[in-house]
Amino acid sequence: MLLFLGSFLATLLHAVLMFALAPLLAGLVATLRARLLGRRGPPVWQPYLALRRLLAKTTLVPETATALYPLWPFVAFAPLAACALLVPGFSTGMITAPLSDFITLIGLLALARAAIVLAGLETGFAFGGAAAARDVLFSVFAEAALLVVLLSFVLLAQRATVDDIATVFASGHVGLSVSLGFALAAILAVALTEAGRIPVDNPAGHLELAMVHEAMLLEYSGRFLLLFEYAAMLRLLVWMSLIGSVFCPFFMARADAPWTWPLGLLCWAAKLCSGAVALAVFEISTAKMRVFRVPEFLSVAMLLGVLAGVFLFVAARIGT
Amino acid sequence: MSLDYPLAHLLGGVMLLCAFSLLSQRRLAAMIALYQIEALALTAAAFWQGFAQHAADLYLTGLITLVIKAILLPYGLREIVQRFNLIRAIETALPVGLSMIIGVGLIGVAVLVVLPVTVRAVSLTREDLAIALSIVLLGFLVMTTRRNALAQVLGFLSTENGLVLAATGMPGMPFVAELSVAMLVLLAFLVVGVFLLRIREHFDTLDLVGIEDIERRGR
Amino acid sequence: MFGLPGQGMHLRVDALSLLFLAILVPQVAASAIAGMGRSVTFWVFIAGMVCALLAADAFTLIFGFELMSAASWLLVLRGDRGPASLYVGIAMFSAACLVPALFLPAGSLAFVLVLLGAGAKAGLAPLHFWLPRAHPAPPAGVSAVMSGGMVKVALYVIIRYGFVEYGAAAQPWWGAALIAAGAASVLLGSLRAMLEVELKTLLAGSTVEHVGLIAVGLGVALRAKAMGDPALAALALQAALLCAVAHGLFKPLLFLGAGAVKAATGTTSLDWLGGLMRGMPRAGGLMLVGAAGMAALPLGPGFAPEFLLLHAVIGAAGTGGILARIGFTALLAALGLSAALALGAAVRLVGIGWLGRPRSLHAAAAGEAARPVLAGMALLAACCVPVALAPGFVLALMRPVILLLVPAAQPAPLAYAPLWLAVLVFGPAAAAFLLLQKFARRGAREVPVWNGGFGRPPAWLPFGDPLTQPSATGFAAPLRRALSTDLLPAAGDPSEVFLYLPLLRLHMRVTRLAERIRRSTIRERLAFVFGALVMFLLALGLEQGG
Amino acid sequence: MSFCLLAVIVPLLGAPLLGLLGTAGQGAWGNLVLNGVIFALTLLAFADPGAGLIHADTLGLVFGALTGFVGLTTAAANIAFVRAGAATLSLRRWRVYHAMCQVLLGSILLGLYADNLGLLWVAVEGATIAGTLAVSLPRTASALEAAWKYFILGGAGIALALFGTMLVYLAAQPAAALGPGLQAMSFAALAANAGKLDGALLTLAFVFLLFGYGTKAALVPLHGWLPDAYAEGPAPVTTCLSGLTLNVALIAILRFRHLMQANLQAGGDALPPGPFLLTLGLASLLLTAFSLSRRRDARRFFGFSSIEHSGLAVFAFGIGGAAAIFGGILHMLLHTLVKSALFQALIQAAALRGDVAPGGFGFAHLRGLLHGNRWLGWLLGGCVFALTGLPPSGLFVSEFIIVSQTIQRAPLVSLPLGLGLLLCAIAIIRNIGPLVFDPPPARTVSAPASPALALVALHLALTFLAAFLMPGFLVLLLSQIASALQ
Repeated sequence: MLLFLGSFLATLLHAVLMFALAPLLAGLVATLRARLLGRRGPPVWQPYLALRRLLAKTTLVPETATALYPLWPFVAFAPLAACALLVPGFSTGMITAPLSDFITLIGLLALARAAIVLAGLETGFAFGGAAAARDVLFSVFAEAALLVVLLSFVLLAQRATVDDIATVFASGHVGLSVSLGFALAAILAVALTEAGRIPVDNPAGHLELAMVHEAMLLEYSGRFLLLFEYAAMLRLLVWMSLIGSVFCPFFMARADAPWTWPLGLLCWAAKLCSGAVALAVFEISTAKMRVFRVPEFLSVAMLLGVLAGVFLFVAARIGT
Repeated sequence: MSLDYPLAHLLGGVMLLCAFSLLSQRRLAAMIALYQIEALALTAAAFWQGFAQHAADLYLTGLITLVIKAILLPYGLREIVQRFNLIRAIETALPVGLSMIIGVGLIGVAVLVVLPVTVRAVSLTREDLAIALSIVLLGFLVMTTRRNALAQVLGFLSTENGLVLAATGMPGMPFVAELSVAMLVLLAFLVVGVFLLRIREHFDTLDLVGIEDIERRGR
Repeated sequence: MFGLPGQGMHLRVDALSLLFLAILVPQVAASAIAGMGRSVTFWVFIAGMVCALLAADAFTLIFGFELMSAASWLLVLRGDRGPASLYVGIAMFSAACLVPALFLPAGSLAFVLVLLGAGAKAGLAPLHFWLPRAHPAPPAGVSAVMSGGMVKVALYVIIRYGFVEYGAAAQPWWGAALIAAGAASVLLGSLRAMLEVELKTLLAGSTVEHVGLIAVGLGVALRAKAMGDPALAALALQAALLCAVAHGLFKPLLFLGAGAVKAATGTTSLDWLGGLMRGMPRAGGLMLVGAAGMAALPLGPGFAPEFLLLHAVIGAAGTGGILARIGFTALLAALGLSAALALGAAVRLVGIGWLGRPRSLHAAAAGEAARPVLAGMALLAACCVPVALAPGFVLALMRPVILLLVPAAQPAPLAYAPLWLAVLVFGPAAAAFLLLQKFARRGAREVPVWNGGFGRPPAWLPFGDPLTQPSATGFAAPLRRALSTDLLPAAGDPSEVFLYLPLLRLHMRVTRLAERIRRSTIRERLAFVFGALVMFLLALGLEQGG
Repeated sequence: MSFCLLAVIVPLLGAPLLGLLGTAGQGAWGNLVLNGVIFALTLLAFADPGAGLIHADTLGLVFGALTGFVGLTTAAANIAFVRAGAATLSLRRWRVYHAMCQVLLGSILLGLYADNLGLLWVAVEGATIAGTLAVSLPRTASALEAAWKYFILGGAGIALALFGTMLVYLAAQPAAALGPGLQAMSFAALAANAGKLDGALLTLAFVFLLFGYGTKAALVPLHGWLPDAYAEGPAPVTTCLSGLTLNVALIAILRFRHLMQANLQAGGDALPPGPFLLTLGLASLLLTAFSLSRRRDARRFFGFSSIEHSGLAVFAFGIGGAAAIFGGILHMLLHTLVKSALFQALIQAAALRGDVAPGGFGFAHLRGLLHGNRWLGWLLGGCVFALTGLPPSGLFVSEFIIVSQTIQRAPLVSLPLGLGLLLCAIAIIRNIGPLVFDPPPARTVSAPASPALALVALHLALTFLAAFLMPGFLVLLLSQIASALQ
């Protein structure tokens, strides 16, 4: 009974932190980008101000919207919130651990993406349709690469849930291997595509023709736009936590051992900050790709994933 | 009975010669004359077989062959030739030389097929059968190498003579077969007569070219 | 008695045929309610399928199989005469392959023939080119049961002969062949589903994709069983059978919806639809359930089978040599690609067809679907709920079938618990709704669409200038440019270009030859007879002389 | 006076009667009455098959009854044909036409019931001559050409058959029991002591007989005469009745095959007959598979389909074994029923469209029959569908038996067989769409159904019952025949 109480508290803490820190992380990345470019940049808590502004704004509903117009923001936000609860942040072994199967995560991300695309098509206006088509194009290659990367993880850890993968990788007997390097490169490419960061889509850009993620939300305003913005921030945090917990799962706390939580929280914060810095540096060093170069970029990621699987086979033969 | 075998063989040989030379003829009148000789030889063979096998019905067959095939049919055919004034030569589908070579080949096939088959049978019937089969095949060859309707009918009648020769060669062949052979000739003549009059009505020539281009248009 | 003179026909029911009958029941009921109940040919079609499923001997199976094809041919013919003869040609080709297979001794040749015959009927690549042409032709109720049921009967034959009849003589390469065909179908089917503009052709393409998924599941199971790994075989079989059940529910639902759209607007081309949700809200809602199944989204009916299949393929990637590893990795990439394509197709179907602004007057004036059609669709949607939210329960029902096919298997419990996931999804959603209700500014103001600054549309285009709207072809254009230039040659499906058209040209050449023989003159025909006679005599002479 | 003899004599006596008196209509009714009597006689023949020259075995009796029945239904369809096409022929020609119907029927029954080889040959020859005269009745050039082709090819075939018959007689000479005379020409006697015949001569005879009766059974390459004979001349006699002559020739081939097989099994040095029959059967199947697709005339199209089905029957006999022969015989029975029903329906359709002359049977004329007359449309569609061999049609059962036997006894040959059947079925089924469901040509009138359609429906029902619900006694009868002729 005590064990259950411990992990329940850990999950509660994890949830609160996830929902609270999402805008902070987005703000941190934006500020770091500005500073690296020599500008003062907005304060780190700017996203919170933006969300509060949207709370107060009135919601405008276009005439040609159908009855499902108010539904899509919630269908976009809910799966990402579920992912936030499933992906281990500072500790493993939470009560949501058995549910956190990698394929369920991929499904939830796909559901969120579908909702945003449908929101783009909701009012039937030009930019929404074009952006939706591009988003589907990128998702086709991204999902293929993601599944191949997942194969490497499952073959290494012999487990399917993210939680178990993290604990097995943490136990150290896996060691550094070439295939994990390929897998990291591949999953980073996919993460950048999914989160809509620089090489694929410019989060800060305002040119409708170039937008992918932003253009689908042009018809939304007020509280619905708030939900979409918040969902985007949550997605960035989910991806960072996922990559962090899989690729450096060391010193992660155990849900049922409260004394390990402070160290876990510290590590998690360090991982997020280093992730933000890395993302900011990467974003200012590369330009946004042309739309039809992104499929090649993701095909390279997929091939890296395949190579990872093949090298695992070779390593397994030589190693054991 | 030593005379029995060589005489039947001789008459068979005469018929084979007529059938073979039918291949080379270009003029209808000559083909009809050859057919008449063949029919006469057949009559003689039938009478001779009747005498050799002491079978009365072979005499009747010989009589029928004489009356119908040796006399009536050539007369009818010459009548047709006169009506359609077919004096000029009829062109053949195959060059004559080639059809002669094929004719020899056919005789070879007939011999190849018949000889091992009847090794146990009486040698008379074996020789007779080989000749009869050769005449049938040669008659067929005439039918396939002539464009003129009348020439085809002559080929058919020559084949038919080969059959009667084979029938007379079979000892004890029941009378039923004889009647049927006769009926075939009778009706063949009737039908051919009706046809040639009608062809005359439609194509005003005996040549099958008219009929062949109908086929080529195809339906 | 009825059947072969002297032997009659024998029927029997076992777990496998009971499962496939269960798959048939809801979709037949739905399409009967939706208006197909009155047609006699429809019931003959159903009788053929049931007879094929319950067949105990070869004659009954082929009788049912061909009766099903004959009845559906008549329905396709009444719908649209174009693809009817292609359809019946493939149906007869599949029977022509099955009949020899059932009389040959159990072995590789027999299984290849079964694979060829049943694969042609099920729409497995490379023999799938007829399916997107023939299935849209008949009325919606019939194409629903054709895509949902008839395809399953063909797969039933593969399962019956792959696992039960030839079970002992099974070899691993049988599974590999089935996986290869399945993977090709998945890729080509999902690509066709994404690129087609006609609604029913799009759904037929998605049928080819789901047949591919089931075939991959069966292939992995067959290979695992042949290599002596019953656990993986059970997992793959669960994936395949659950996918068959789920597809048998949401595909007929989508087809009935397409039929309702055709009845309401007179067209099924997505470029002429749009904004149907306004005119047909209830049918639209039910289509959403179907589209969720087609896109395999979590909490939808399609996700559990996809979940199991991916786990089975990942499990299979661990077994076998380097070739198997590369093959299965590529297969995983293909499955991921086609899952995203299916998602794109579903989103395109719902987004372009049902949301947005109408692109034609018919679409604008579309009235709600007829009540029986809605009743049929509602029945299927209701059946989708247990598969979506309680797949564990459905798999427990299927346990006897799995044990029949893989005797030594202990099916593992399902790792995907949709009910708990629903809690995790709806919890935060409800919380967000309440928070917004409390803190955000309530109410909403109706304003004209901003539409990137375009002015208000002119009076004669009340629902906006179609040029400023996304269209179905436009939505698929980036993918067509990125993917299909090499996969899908311009002339259409690759199997059509490299398999069907060359055979058609060969048939034309031989027909011309036969025509020349038919046009020969009397003399030439006599020459044929004479030549044949001389050849036979020569053969005889050499035979006896030698 | 056995009923078999009576059944043969009645039509041969009726022929001159119809040939000399009565108008076209009276001739048609006379035909109907005569055929009714003949049908009754063929049924009674089961009780007393008779002895001597005309003594039918069970196979002959079964097909005799079938011939009687089809003759009756054709005579019924003939009435509509005569009424619709009264103007096409002169009075004298109508009388010749009705006489030829009776002569054809008489020769067919003689061919089925004759136990003597010579009589069988005379019957087939009579059928050929009657057919030739019937085809040549209409005064068109193409009818004349078809008749000329029919005569030359038929005559050549007949000559070969006669030569074969003589060789069989010769082969029976050394057999101690038979000796010269009628005894050596009777099927029953020959079959009884087949072992003692001279095998090599019998094989040579079989080649000639196969070519002779193969011409009459329209096997490729001997089929030249059939498509044009079917397409020209008055419809009922040149299609329905000449369809029955195919059965006579096929049964003759089956009987001679049995002689060869019995001689082979009894240790004689006859060659196995299988390869000969398989070659001709497959040739027929494959050539028609590719000749069916470009036909514009319905009667010529279904003529080719008859070539295909007789090829399939010969193929089944070539496979050998009781089951395959059972399948072959069942296939002949069912095909005769379906094909005659189909032609009768076509005659009704042409009568509906007003032009029963040979030109009136083009597919373009007969388009969209469903709008002309619902019953006729559905029944004609049903008949054409029954030809394809898809399940609701009875031919599915016989083709299933043949294919399954082929796979078990000669697997390699099943590949071309499957291909041939598949292509033929596709070519046939492609015509149902335009024939029944297309919009009709302009200015066509729709007319109520004529009673003869009920007979067409009766044919289809019989086909279904005979195939799927075959009564016990018929199964016993056919399997006895099959095992006897193994």
